[in-house]
Amino acid sequence: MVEYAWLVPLFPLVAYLLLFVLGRRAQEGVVTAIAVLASLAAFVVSLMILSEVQANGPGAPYMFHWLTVGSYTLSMGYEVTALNAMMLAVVTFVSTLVFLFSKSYMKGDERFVVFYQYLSLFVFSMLGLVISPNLLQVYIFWELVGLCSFLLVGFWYYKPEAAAAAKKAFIVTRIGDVGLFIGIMLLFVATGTFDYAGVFQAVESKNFAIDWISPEAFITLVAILIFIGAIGKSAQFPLHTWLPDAMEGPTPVSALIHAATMVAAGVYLVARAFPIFAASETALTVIAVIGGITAIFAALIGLTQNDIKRVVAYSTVSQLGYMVMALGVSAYVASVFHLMTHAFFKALLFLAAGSVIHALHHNQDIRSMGGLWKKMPVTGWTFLIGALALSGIPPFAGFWSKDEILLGAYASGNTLLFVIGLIAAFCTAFYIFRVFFMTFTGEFRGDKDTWDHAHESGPVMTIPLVLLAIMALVSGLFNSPVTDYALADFLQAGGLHYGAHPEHVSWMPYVATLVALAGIGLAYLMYKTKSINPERLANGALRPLYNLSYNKFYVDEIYHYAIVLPVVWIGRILNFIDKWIVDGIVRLVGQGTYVGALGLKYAQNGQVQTYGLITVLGAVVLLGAAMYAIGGVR
Amino acid sequence: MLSVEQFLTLAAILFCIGLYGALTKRNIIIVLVSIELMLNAANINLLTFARFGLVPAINGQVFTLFAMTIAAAELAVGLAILIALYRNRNTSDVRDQDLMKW
Amino acid sequence: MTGNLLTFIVLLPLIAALIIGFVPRSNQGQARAVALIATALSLLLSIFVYAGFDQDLAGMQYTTHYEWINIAHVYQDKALTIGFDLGIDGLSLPFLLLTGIITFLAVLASKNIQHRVKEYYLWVMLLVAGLYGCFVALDLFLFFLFLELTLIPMYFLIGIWGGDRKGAVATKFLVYRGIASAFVLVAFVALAFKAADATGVISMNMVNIADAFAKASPDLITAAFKQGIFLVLLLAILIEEAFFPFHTWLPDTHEQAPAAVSMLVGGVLMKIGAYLLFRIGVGILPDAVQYFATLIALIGVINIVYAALIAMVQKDWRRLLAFSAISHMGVVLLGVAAMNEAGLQGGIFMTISSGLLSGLLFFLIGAIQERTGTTMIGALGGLSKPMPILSGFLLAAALGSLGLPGMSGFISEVLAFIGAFDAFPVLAAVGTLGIILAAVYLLWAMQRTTYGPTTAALEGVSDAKAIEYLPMIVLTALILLIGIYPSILGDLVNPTILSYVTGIGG
Amino acid sequence: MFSGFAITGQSVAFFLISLFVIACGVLLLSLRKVMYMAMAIGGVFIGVAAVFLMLEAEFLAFIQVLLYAGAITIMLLFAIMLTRHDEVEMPQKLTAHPVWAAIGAAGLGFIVLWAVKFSGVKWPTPSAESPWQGEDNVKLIGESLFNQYVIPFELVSVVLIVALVGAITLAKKEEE
Repeated sequence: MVEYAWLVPLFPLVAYLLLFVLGRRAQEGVVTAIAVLASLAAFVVSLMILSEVQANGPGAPYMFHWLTVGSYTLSMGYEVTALNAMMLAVVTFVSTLVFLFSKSYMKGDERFVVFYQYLSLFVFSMLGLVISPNLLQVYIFWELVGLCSFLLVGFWYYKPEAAAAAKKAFIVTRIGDVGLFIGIMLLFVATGTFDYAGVFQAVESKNFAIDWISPEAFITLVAILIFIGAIGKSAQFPLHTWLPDAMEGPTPVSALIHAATMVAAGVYLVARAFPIFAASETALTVIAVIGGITAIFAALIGLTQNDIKRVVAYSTVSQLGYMVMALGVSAYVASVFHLMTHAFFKALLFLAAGSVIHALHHNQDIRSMGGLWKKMPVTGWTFLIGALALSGIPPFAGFWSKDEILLGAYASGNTLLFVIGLIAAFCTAFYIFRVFFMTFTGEFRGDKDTWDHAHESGPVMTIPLVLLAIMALVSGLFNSPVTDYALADFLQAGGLHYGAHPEHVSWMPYVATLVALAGIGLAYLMYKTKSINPERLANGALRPLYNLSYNKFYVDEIYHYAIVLPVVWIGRILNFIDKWIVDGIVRLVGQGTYVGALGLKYAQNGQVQTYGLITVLGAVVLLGAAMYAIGGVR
Repeated sequence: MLSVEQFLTLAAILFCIGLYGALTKRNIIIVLVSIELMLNAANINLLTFARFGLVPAINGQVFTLFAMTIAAAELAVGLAILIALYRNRNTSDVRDQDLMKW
Repeated sequence: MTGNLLTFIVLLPLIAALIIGFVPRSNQGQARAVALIATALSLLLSIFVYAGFDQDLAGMQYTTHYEWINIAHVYQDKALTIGFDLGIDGLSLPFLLLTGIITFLAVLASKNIQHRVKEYYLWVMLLVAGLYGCFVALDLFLFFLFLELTLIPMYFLIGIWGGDRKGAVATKFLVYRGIASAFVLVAFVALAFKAADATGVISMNMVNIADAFAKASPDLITAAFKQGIFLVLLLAILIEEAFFPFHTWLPDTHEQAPAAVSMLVGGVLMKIGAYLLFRIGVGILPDAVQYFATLIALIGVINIVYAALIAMVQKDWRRLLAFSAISHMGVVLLGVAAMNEAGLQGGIFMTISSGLLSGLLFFLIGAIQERTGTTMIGALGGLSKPMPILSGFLLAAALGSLGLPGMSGFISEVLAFIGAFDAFPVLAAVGTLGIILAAVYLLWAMQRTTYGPTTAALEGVSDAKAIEYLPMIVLTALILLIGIYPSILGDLVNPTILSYVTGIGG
Repeated sequence: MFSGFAITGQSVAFFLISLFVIACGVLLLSLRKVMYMAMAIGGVFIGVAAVFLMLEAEFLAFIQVLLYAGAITIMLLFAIMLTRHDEVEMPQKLTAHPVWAAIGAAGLGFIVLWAVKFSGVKWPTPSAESPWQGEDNVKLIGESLFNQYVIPFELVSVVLIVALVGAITLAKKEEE
């Protein structure tokens, strides 16, 4: 089955083309059927591939010739490794459910077909990225993923915020992409290939066709450049600002972006290209630090946000920080494990939030929610499962993977990172249960009309929720003592032995669970029993801290004033220079010619004899000069 | 014995006289006449080389014939223009004919 | 028969111009029909040439030779021979096809010209003949003639059918490109006379000159001489190609010219400079290009960043696209400066890609202008609602222009930057800023134009008409084709580039 | 200037003819009355015809007399009389213009004379006997004209016709 891996991305592509041909007048049912079936087929093939890889180990890449450049050949192809196989299954599983969910969520939208076109293209791009055997192909699909997120975030194009968010998402990630672009260009120049295998070999032998930098420094440089790409895509600090804004898109899109496709790409790339990073201690440190900063930073912002999707979005940023930090401390398996479990419970949280939003007619502010448990029990239960998984309460999925990461951080000897991880875990538990309590418990705070119309979503929406909830419950067991750490063995079967399973520290699970429970407890006290008044805290001594968190540490503002405005002003100044100096000189020459002509025209006095005289004098001078120069007639 | 230089010298002097006249005289008729003088000087040169040149040939004489024909045509048209001008502007002074100034 | 194909391609528009001259002024449809038929036939013949072209050969094919001017003892007892020499190789064939496609579509897009129609098509046909001629001429003298033939029609096309500042802009265009032509002529004559030192005959045939330059000993044709000629040529190319600081004619021209003429300028006319750079610069004077590589790369990077920054603050789509084109052509310089396989191939890819994209973008902007009466970004908004198809194509074109994978701009950038990173890592890294800025200005303009709420004035405007689908689909398809399967272009140019690069090394 | 000038009958004749031509030319420039100037030009033309004879161009000498001394001079007289025939060339004030003209003309003459005499050109040694060996001058010209130069000849006739018609059209009084 591995040799048919190209089928996996092909199904969504075919769905995209079919929907494109069908056009806008297609029936919603038909459209959903095509998209969901294609995704389902891809999922089935992925599962078959997964089982085969588990049985036989990863296969060699399949390559075909794409373009000849002088004496080089650029190839395209596909490849299945353990990591790929797992990603294929996760992506297709989540996207199938999201596709199904969207049928009801997007019902009646006049661009329903277009929405499914974009979704299919999105999934195709992500799957293509996953099975790419070389970095150029990765970059191609990487950009396509970015394009699809642009299209989907800006799907409601008539909303100015959506348009701005889409643009921001594309441009901010593109800044990261350029880092990646430079990185793979340098790698190609140095190694003559884009293929992972060739690149890894060259990195191992430190044999580069580049003389302006030492091999060690070169590896560090390239690793950091590739990581910059991941920073952009996976919304790491300092390029995280696009992800929360991307909430302007329809909620199923958010689920897809956050769980399976867009943001996972960054972590996936670092994991896939890990041998490059492993060769540079400096690069790993940078990654770990960035990951740690992101984890705590986003968690702190998440504490005070009032938009239900925004909180979940910041939790994604924070969780991605965890994964990146894990890679930075060489806890390769832990990171990939968390990527997988996170995909399930984050998709669950988003879809559940979407269900809530759908029921409340696209109101997303948790301050005007409350008591929805009674109206929407299925959504409530599944959201609770997702929240518990995110907080890391055993035996939910998040507990196992987060535990691994904390263990990795602890084992690396970097206590600061470990502490940051714990604090972030506390914040995570607090904010997600803050949302839970404010949404599902207490009294409804919105208007009565909305309350009356609020109702549990139909089965098209709840079935994906339930399935995801089950995965959020059990997926953690894949890499636990229960299954004897099956995932770790599976991932390392391909010969990747980074971050070999660290020694277990007996107190670690208890500490992690306690910290999470403390967070939940605080949220319970503040938002359920109201024994601690959050308003008082916010307006009291903690006021400056609250503002800092509420305004997202003013990062957007800083960027606006420190980067956007200066660049725009440079543009304006250059435009001014271009108009008045560069072109001004041109026009000055023109005007000068005109003014000179105005003066010189008086030489044209109309007297033929004057003209003749001047001609003769000129001829005499020229002839004389010529005679003098050549010394006579020869 | 006659030499090439003698004829060339004569032609040059004649040409310069014509040139001076064409540049200074105010009556258009005299200017035209001066131009004929220059043409005649050129003709002398042509004939000189036809007779005494490195390769004596009758071509020089044919060329002179053409030159004279064209000169006659030119003079005829020139005088016709002069008449028309005189009729319109009542002057035959070159310096009054400055319609083409700026 | 096949030997004369190129002659027919060039002659057809000229014949069409002659016929249009005899069409009665009252019958405007006939003039348009004649122009359409002529460009369509020329395009068909070009495709025929492509079909019969042997992609594995590096040399000239389809050569036509007629004696034209032969003068003995022109200079130091050497004879001057100028021939009516046409021919094509892997380098010029893509340009020929680009010319065929863009000219045909531009004529098709000229439907909205309602004023002095007969004259318009007459000038367009002369221009088309000149454009075709430039890419198939093997004789430098002939090339120069065709180059001049593009100049005069453009002057009138801008000057008569342009916008409110048409007179000044037409003059600006004429003066700028006239100066460039003068430099081109100086360089050509110097090349021909120097080559004559080696061969004994002053031949204007570029193949002979390239041969002579490749084989002559360094004492006969000194490095300093080559560098001198190349500087003159570079100056001409910088003007023709609208590079900073000689670029100011391009935004004005695009702003004032009618959309179809903008298609011709951005799509083909501007690319003659790039063709000169490849054909004469890299083909005949590779040592000099190598010598000035850093300078060229620097100019390239300055153009990439400078033009992109300026494009960011433009208020008019047409000016924005003009600066965007300048920024893209900077990448060509960067690729050429690298003087390796990837860089040169990237340069050619970028030139062709930029031609196709400019053609498409100016067509779309023209269509939008026809409906809304404006191209000012601020005056538009929410166009997705009244015209989803045009907006969709505009988005596709903008994405192609900012280098989205799967479209021609991406592979061009990749190749050019591979080459550039090999030769000038730092400059290339600075040049990648252009990739970010391209996304910024294009998406900003897209966001303001097609996204957001639709203003009342734009509510009722109509979407694409049937006749407009052809240019949009053809150009988009080609852009996608090159992006997805670049070998279709790469295999064409590869033999020629290999011959150039081996020429550098050996 | 004329070193080695052998006094023969021919050279004396040439000298006298040259003197006559130049004198008439100078008179042409110095006389005031237009009528006299016309007479002076007639003298120049006849002198030139004599020079032609010395150059063994009998036919052209004949044409010179016929065309220039005869037709053209008469035409000039007609033109003078059709315009203000009492017109007198104004006595020229010594302005810059004639001075510069004189400098220009003299400069040109000097350069040409220098080129003729001192620039080191090797003029062919004139042969005493005629290159045409007594062949009929008219016949030679005729043969050349109607064989080698027949197309220019026809073109010249067209030019003459055009000039004739043009002259008549120009000079004709415009009908009201």
